[in-house]
Amino acid sequence: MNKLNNDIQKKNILEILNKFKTGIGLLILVIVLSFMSPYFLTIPNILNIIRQVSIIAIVSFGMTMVILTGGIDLSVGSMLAFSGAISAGMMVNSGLNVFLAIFIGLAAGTALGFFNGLAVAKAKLPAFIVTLAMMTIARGFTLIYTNGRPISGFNETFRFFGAGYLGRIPIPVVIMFMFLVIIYILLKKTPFGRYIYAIGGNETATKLSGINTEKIKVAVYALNGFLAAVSGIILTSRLNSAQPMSGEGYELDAIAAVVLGGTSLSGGSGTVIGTIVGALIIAVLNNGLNLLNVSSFYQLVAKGAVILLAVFLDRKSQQQ
Amino acid sequence: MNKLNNDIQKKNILEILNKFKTGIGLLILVIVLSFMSPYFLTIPNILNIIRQVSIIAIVSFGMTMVILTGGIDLSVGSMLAFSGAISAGMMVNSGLNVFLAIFIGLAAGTALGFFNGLAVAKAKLPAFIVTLAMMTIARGFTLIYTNGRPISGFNETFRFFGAGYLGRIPIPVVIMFMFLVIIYILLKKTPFGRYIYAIGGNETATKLSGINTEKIKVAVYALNGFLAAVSGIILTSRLNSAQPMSGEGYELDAIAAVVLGGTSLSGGSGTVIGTIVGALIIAVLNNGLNLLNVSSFYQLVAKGAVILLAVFLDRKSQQQ
Amino acid sequence: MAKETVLEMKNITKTFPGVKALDKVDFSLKKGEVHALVGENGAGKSTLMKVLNGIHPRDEGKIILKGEPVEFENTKEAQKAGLAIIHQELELIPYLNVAENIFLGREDRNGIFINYQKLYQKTEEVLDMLGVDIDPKAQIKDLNIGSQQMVEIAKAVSQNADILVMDEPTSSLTNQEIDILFELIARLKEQEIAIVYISHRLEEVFEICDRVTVLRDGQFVGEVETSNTNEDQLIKMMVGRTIEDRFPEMNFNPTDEILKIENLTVPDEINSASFSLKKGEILGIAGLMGSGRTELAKAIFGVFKEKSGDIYYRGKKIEIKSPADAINNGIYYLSENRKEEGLVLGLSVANNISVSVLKSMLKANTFIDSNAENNLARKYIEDLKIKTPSEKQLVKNLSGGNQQKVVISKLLSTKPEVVIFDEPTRGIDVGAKREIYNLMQELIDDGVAVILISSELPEVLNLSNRIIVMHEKKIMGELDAAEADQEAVMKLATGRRNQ
Amino acid sequence: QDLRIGLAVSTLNNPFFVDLKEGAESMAEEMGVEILVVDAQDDAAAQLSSVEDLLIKQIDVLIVNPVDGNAVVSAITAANDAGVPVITVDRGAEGGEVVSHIASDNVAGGEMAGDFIAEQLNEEGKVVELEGIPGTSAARDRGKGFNQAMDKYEGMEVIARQPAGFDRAEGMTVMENILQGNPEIDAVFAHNDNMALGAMEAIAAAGRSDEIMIVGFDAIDDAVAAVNAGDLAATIAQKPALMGEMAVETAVKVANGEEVDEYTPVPLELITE
Ligand SMILES: Nc1ncnc2c1ncn2[C@@H]1O[C@H](COP(=O)(O)OP(=O)(O)OP(=O)(O)O)[C@@H](O)[C@H]1O
Ligand SMILES: Nc1ncnc2c1ncn2[C@@H]1O[C@H](COP(=O)(O)OP(=O)(O)OP(=O)(O)O)[C@@H](O)[C@H]1O
Ligand SMILES: [Mg+2]
Ligand SMILES: [Mg+2]
Repeated sequence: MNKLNNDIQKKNILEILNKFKTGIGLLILVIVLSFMSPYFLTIPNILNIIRQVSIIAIVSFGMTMVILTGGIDLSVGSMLAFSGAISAGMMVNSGLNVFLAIFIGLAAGTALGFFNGLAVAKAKLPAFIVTLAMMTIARGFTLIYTNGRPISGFNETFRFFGAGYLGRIPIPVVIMFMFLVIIYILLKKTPFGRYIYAIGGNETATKLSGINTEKIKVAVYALNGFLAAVSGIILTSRLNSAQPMSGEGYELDAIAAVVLGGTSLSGGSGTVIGTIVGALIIAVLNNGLNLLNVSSFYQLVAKGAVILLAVFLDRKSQQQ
Repeated sequence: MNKLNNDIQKKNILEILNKFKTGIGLLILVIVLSFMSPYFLTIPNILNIIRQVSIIAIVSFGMTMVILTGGIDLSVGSMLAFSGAISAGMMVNSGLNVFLAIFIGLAAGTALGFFNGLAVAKAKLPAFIVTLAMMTIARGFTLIYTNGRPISGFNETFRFFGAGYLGRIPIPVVIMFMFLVIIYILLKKTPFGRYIYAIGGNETATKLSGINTEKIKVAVYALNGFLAAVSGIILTSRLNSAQPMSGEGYELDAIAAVVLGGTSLSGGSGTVIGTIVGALIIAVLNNGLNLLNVSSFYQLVAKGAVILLAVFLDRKSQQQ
Repeated sequence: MAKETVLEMKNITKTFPGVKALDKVDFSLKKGEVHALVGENGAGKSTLMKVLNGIHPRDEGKIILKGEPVEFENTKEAQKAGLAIIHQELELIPYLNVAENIFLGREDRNGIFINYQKLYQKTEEVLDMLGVDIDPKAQIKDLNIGSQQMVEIAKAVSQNADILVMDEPTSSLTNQEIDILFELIARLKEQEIAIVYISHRLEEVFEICDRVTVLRDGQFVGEVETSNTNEDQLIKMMVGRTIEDRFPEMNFNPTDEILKIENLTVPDEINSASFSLKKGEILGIAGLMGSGRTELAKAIFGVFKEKSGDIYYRGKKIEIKSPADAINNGIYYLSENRKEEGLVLGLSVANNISVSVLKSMLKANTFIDSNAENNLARKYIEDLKIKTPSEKQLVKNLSGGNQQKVVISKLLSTKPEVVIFDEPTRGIDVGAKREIYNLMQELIDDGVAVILISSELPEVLNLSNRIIVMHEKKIMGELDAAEADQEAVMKLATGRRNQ
Repeated sequence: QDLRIGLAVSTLNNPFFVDLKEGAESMAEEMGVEILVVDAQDDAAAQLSSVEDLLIKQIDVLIVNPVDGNAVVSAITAANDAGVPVITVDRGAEGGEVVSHIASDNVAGGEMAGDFIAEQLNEEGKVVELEGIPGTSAARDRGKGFNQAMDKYEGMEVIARQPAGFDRAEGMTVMENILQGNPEIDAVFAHNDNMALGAMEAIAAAGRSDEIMIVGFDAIDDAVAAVNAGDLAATIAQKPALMGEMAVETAVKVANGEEVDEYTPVPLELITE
C-alpha cells in the first residue's frame, strides 16, 4: 500500500520534473546553493533575487518575441538607457508631470524599436547589423541628451515604480509578473502570437498563408523597444538616477536568458516561461557568487562553468 | 565612335561594380571621406587603416567560418586576451624563447576553441551559450594568470610581429593577407571548406551524405580559437603589453564585419572577401570620424548611421 | 455539359535568370471540372500555378477570373478571390500544431483570442472529411511526410475556394489515402468547384480528370479531353516520343548475400527486424504510412545512436555508427525527404552532386579539382536529363523533379554496392521514372544490391524480386514478387498474417 | 599662432573623464588653441589607433590619458617618432618619452579612503569593498591603496570584496546580495562613486543606512550632493577638470619651447560634509 503510494508520488514528481525540464538546471543550482550558504534560501533573499531579475527579465520577454521571429536585437540596452534618460530629463529638466514623462520615455523606446522593425522587415536588412547600429546610435543620443552625466532628483511618485512595494512584493516584481502573464497569453492565445511562431518557423509559408509578416515583425520590434523602455524607467527609478551608460551589455544577458530558457536562436520555438527560468539562472548565480564571496577573477570562471553546466543538464534531460 | 567607347567603358565599370557589390558601401564611404578630409587618402593614412584593421580582420576570418556553419562565437575577445597573456607570461615570467612562447600561446587559443567545438558539435549545446560561457571563463583565466596586471617587457624579436615592417608594409598587414589568402583558398578550393558551406546550408543532408559534420565543426571552432590567438599575439606585440582586458567587445566587431560583408548569420553563404570589406568599412569609419574630429557622442550616432547606410546600399545593389 | 469557364490564362510568359519557365502558355478552367496539368519535370507546371496565385509576377499575359481581368500582388489577394493552392513543396510551420497550420491566418476569434475550441472542432471536421486520423493538436514536426501532405491538403480544402490547385498532392501518399483524396475530389466536383490537378501519375489523371493540358519546356503543347485520349498519346505529347511500357521487364541475378540484418531494434522506431539481401537483387519494402520503413532504412544507414542487433556485410559483422561509416562500406541511402535531408538548397547542382565524393577528386591531394567536379555534374545532368541552365545553377531554383534527380546523381557518384531507395520516384515524370527503373536494372546488372521502399505498390510489385512487408515497426512477412499481388501485400501491411 | 593639440581620452562614458575633457576644452578656448579629442572607449588597441589618426593630422602636442600605462607606450613611441611631444594625464606611461605627467595618485587616494574609514570607526569594524572592473588600473590602484590602509589596522576586517563593474546598477545589485549574507557591516568602500551611489540605494532600501557608512571615489556631482546630504560619508576628489586645464596649459608651454615640470601632482582631496 505504502509502496504503491510511493510509486505514485515518484511518478508524479518525475512527471512534474519532465514538464519543467527547462528548470532542472535552475533547480539543481538552487539546491546546491542552499547547502552552501545559509542566507540563500531565506524569504528576504528570494524577494531580493526576483527583484534583481525583474529588470533584465522584462527586457528578455521582448527579446524572446524577437528571437522567436528568427531575429535578434542588440540595441535593448541602449534603448533602455535612452528611455530612462528621456523620462528623467522630462521630469527634472523640463519639469513635466511624472506620468507624462513616463509616457514620453515609453514612446521614445517604442519609436526606436519601431525603427528597428522597419529596417528589418521592410528594408530587409539583417537584424544583427540594424540593431548593432541602433545600439550605438541610441547610446549616442543618450550621451548627447544627458551630456554624459547622470540625471537625478526625482519625486516620490516616480520612485514608487522602482523602489515601492505592494504588500511585501516589490513593484518591479509586480510589473514583471504582469508582463509575463500578458506576453504568455499573447504568444499562446492570440493570432498575433501564433504568427510570431509561424514567421520563425517558416516565413515563406506564413506569407503564403496570406499573413502580413512585415507588419507582425515591425510590431514585435516596436514591442521590444517598449519593454526595454519599461525596464529603463524602472531601473532609473530604482537607482534614483538616469545613467547614460546603463543597460550596457544587457543585450547579451537578455539573449542568454532567452537561449538558456530553451528558445532556439533560429526562431520558431520557445516560451517566455523558459526565458524567466533562464533569467533566474543568471540572477541566482550572481547572487550566490556574491553570498559565497567568491573572489572576482574566480567568479568569472565559476559563472561561465555553471552556465555551461546548467544548459548541459537541461538539454540532456530534454533529450530523454 | 567616341560614344561607343564611352558605352563600353560604362558597361565595364558597371560590370566591375557588380562583381564587387559587397564593396559598394565601402567605396562610397571612401569617396565621401576623401572629399571631406585632405588627410584621408594619403599613403600613410591608408597604411595606417589597414594596419588598424588587421587585428580585427584576422579574428573575423575565423568568425566567418564559424558563422558559415550556422554557429557563432562570442569568446573570440577572451581567447585573444588569454593567448596574448600566455605568450607574454611564458616569455617574461617563465623566460621561454620567443617562438616557443608564441607556440604555447597559439596552442592555448586553439585548445579553448577546440573545447567550444566539442561542446557545440558533440554535446549539441547552443553555440551562443557555450561561447558566452567561454567568454567569461577565458577572461577569468586571463585575469587569474596575469593577476589582473598587464605583462610587459618583451624583446625585439617579439616586437617584430606587431610593430615590424616588411619594406613599407607593417607585419600585421602581411600576416593578415597571408591568412586572407589561406582561408580564401581553404573555403573555395578544399573539401573542408565546401563541407563548411554544406553544413551551414543543411546539416542533416550533409551528414546523410557521409560527412562527419561533428569533426568539421570541431575543427572550425578550433581554427577560430587559433586565429584569435594569432590576433592576440600580434596585439600584444603591437601594444608591447599583454592586457588582461584586451579584446573586450571584439566579438561584436567581428560578427559585424562578417555580416556587413554579406555572410548570412544563419550560415551557408558568404565569403571571406566580404568579411575583409566589412572590417574595412568599420575601420575606415573610425579613422574618418577621428580625422574629421567628430566629437565622441556624435561619433556614436554617425557610426551607427553610416553602418546602416552601408549595409542598405549593399543590399539594394545586390537585389538588382 | 457545357459549363462556364471560370478562369482563363492567356499568353503567360515568365522568365527566371537564364530560364524561360513559361512561354506564351494558355490555360482555361471550367466550373466543376478537374483539369489535369501534365508535363515533364521542369515543364513549368508549378510556375504557372504560382503565377496564377500571385506568388511570382508574370512578365506577360492575361489572367481572367470569372470574366474579370485580375492582378494578384500576393497570395492573400488570390485567397480572397477564391483561389487555394496545395504546394508541391510542403509549406508548413514545424512548431505549430495541425489545427493552427490549417487555419493559419484565418483563425476564428474570441475577442482578441484564438477560439481554440472552434479551431479544433473545425479541424476535426476537415480531417474527418478527408478521412484521415491525425491529431489536430499534434505538432507538424512530429508528423511523417505523408501526414504533412494531408495537412497541406486539408489547409487548402478548408478555404472553401472555388478554384483549388493541387500540385502533386499524391506524391507522398499511400494508396488508401489517395482513394480518400479522390472521393473528396468527386464531392468537390459536385459542389461545382474547379480543380487543377498536377501529377506525374497518369493513371490518376485518367481516373479523375476531365481535361488535360500538356506543357513541354515552358510551352503549351495541347489541351485534350481525357475521354478522347490515352496514356501513350499523353506521354507522346509530354516527352515528344513514345515510351512503350511503364515498367521494364526486370532481370534479376541474385548471387552472394551481401547484407544481413539480425534483430535490428531501435527503441520506439524498429522492433527486431531481420532480413538478408543479395547482390543483384531488388528487395522491395512495402507498408502503410508510418509502418517504419524509413526508420528501418535509416537504422541500417547509421542514423540512430541507440540501437541493438547485428549487421553483417559480406559475411562480416560490421558496426555502422554514422552515415559516413555506411557510405565508406558502400551503402547509400536516398532519403524520401529531399528538401530536409537530401539537398543543400543554397549550393549549386555541381556542389550537391559531388559532396559525397569530393575527397576522391583532388588536385595535389588538397584542392578540389573543379574540372572533375563539373564534369561529374555534367555527366549526370546528361545521363538523368536534369533540366538546368548549367551545373552552376543553385539547386533551390530547380523544379521539384529535377531536384530529385540531383539527389540520385549524388548517390550514383559514390558507386555504391548497396542502395536503399526511399520513394525514389517522388515527383518524377514518366520519362524520368522509366530512366530510373532502367538505372536500377543497370545497378543490379553490375551486382549492386538494391532495397526499394515505395508507397506506389505497382512499383514495388513490378521492380522487386522479393518483398518484405512492414506493419507497426515490425517485419510482418516476406513475399516472392513473382507470386505476390496487391491483395497479399495489403493483407500483411494491415497486420494480418497469411495463413 | 595655429597650435593644434591632440587629446586622447581613455573613455567618455564616465563623467570623470567628461570633466577632464571639458576642462581641457575650456582652457584651449581660453588660450586660443585648437584641440582634437579622440575617445578610446577603454580599449587600449583603439587608443593606439586613434593616436595614429591624430598623428596623421599633424598635431603639435599629444596629451594622452592612457587606457593602460604599458599599452600606451606604442602610441607614445609613434608620437615620438613623428616628433610630437607627449604629455600624460591621470595615468602614467611605463615607457616612451614623456615630457610631463599630470596626475593624482590613485594608490594614495585608496589609502586616504581606508584611513578615513578606520578613523571614523575607531580602528575597528567590518568593511565591504566594491571593486571596479577587474584588470583596470583604477580598480588595481585604488584597491591596492585601500587594502594597504586596512592592513595597518588590527581591528579592521574586509569581510567581502566583490566586483561591481564601476556601474551604478551593478553596485546596487551586488550590495543587495552582500547585505543578504552579512548581517554586520560597518562601512563600504567603492572604487568609484557610481558604485557607491548604487550601494547607497541598496542600503537605504534595506533600512540599514544608520549602521553603514559609505565612501566613494571621484567626487562626481551626484556623490558630492550625497555627501552634503549626509548619505555618503565621503568621496575622494581628484579634480579632473583641473587636470584637463593643467594639461592644456602645459601643452602650450611645451609647444612654445618653455620648460615644464616632469611631474605635476594634482592634489587629492577628501570631501566630507
Ligand atoms: N525561383 C526560380 N528561379 C530560377 N528558376 C526557376 C525558379 N523556379 C522555377 N525555375 C525553373 O523554371 C522551370 C519550371 O519549373 P517548375 O517548377 O514550374 O516545373 P514543374 O513543371 O513544376 O516541374 P516538376 O514536375 O519537377 O515539379 C524549371 O526549369 C526551373 O528550374
Ligand atoms: N519526431 C517524432 N515524434 C513522434 N512521432 C514521430 C516523429 N517522427 C515520426 N514519427 C512517427 O513515426 C512513424 C514513422 O514514420 P515514417 O513516415 O518515417 O515511416 P514510414 O514507414 O517510412 O512511412 P512512409 O510511408 O511515410 O515512408 C510515423 O507514425 C510518424 O508519425
Ligand atoms: Mg512542380
Ligand atoms: Mg517513409
